[in-house]
Amino acid sequence: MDDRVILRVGAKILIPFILLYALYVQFHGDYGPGGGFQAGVIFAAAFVLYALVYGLGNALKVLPPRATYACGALGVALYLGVGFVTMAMGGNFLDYDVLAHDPTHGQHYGIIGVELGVLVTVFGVMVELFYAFAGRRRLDP
Amino acid sequence: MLRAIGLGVVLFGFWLTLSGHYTPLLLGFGVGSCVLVVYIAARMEVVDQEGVPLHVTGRFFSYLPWLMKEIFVANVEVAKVILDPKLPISPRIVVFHGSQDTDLGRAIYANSITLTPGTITTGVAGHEFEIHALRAADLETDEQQQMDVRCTRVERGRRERAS
Amino acid sequence: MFVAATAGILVSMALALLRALLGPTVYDRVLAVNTFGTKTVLLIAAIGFLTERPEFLDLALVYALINFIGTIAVLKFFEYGDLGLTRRIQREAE
Amino acid sequence: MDLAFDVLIWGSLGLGLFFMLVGTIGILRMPDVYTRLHAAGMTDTMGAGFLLLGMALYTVEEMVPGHTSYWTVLVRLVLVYAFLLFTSPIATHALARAGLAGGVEPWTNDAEEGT
Repeated sequence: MDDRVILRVGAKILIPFILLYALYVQFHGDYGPGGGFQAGVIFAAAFVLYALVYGLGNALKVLPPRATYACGALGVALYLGVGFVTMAMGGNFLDYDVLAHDPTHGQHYGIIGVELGVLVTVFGVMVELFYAFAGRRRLDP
Repeated sequence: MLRAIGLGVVLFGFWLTLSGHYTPLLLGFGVGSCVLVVYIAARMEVVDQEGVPLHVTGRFFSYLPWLMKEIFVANVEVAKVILDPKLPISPRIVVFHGSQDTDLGRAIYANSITLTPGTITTGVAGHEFEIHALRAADLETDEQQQMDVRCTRVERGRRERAS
Repeated sequence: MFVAATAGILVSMALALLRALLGPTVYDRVLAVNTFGTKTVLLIAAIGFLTERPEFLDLALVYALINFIGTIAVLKFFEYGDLGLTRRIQREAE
Repeated sequence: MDLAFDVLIWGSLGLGLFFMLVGTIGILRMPDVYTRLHAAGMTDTMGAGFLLLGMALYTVEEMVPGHTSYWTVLVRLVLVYAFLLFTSPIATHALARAGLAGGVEPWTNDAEEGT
């Protein structure tokens, strides 16, 4: 008999909303407190909750360590990519103004791209750190 | 599949209430975010009867006012106990019988018990609810019976019988 | 009026910290830290209103979330000595 | 109108602080973890509830109706309370269960009462 009913049902209902809240924080960085770093942490927190309630095994099935490594690298690539695109378009590194005809829009798109990179990297590294800690056992059981 | 769409719609509603900025760009991000979250939720296998309990939502919200009233009454009771210089408590652990048939119903009942100060669910096994009570006298009231009946009603509606 | 609210919350936070210091078991401390967290959430909200910046409520929500997950994580560690394992679910899978 | 609103706001905030402080006193006075959990629950339910209700009333009084931030603030207050109501019993239950699993015996005064 599984007596973790309360935790399991609670986590099930909560997790999608936490994930969406993270993405809300991500995309509303312009208007309130928020941005890539915080969003990445909240997004990772949803996975941590999942791993705590359903066990590390299930979490590893949903998001294998290879995927977290990939996330860590992909985010940095995205960040650099935005930088190189601006250079290719004739500006300086991360000079967003050249991304669109109107510098304000250019700034906007550039920042969205860079913040997305931050989100992906922070998320990947956070989950990776959790996996590393969760795999360890306490010495005095 | 229907549940996944339902979850998506609920999440998009959540996004709209949070956002407050209705430009095409942000609405587009909202749709994208909802699709991503539903995909991850599906991978986590949390999109099911328990994870997306759309069938009980309406009944749950009609149960909520009664629960809030109970919570308030119980709070006043416990406040009196705490402020009493003699601290008149007689804590003990008892076992209740809950008539809920699904884990979702059990979770609602167990959380309702915990939310009303004076009783805490310490364990659930089938129809047995292990409860730590602050004062044994509080347990023999109609409210506890009523809470069980009302939670079961939330779980399966007034007329539906458990099959 | 939010000055009064903030002051009241701070007083009860201090009292909660006292319980965290007194213990005696680890569960008492976790309990104290958990209520301390709830009060922090309310403090953030009250300070948001005090400074006329209600965007602070977003932070309050995030803090409530982290507080909850943190409590669950600490309890899990003390129950199983491990963050990754769920004994019963694991046993079911086998 | 304004005065009535102010009284309501003060009343809500005051009630919230009252329940919160009583809950905290309970945490200090109660004899063991399980009984303290009952007191801690008061902070999460009514203490937070009335404080946030007071803030919501303040928002209704102060903000210009129709202005967007008016709604977003109210929505967030409701969300914070919903989140607290949702997670508080789960955390309390987890704490009680971990305590029992960890071998902390519940305190009783049955012996004193002679039952």
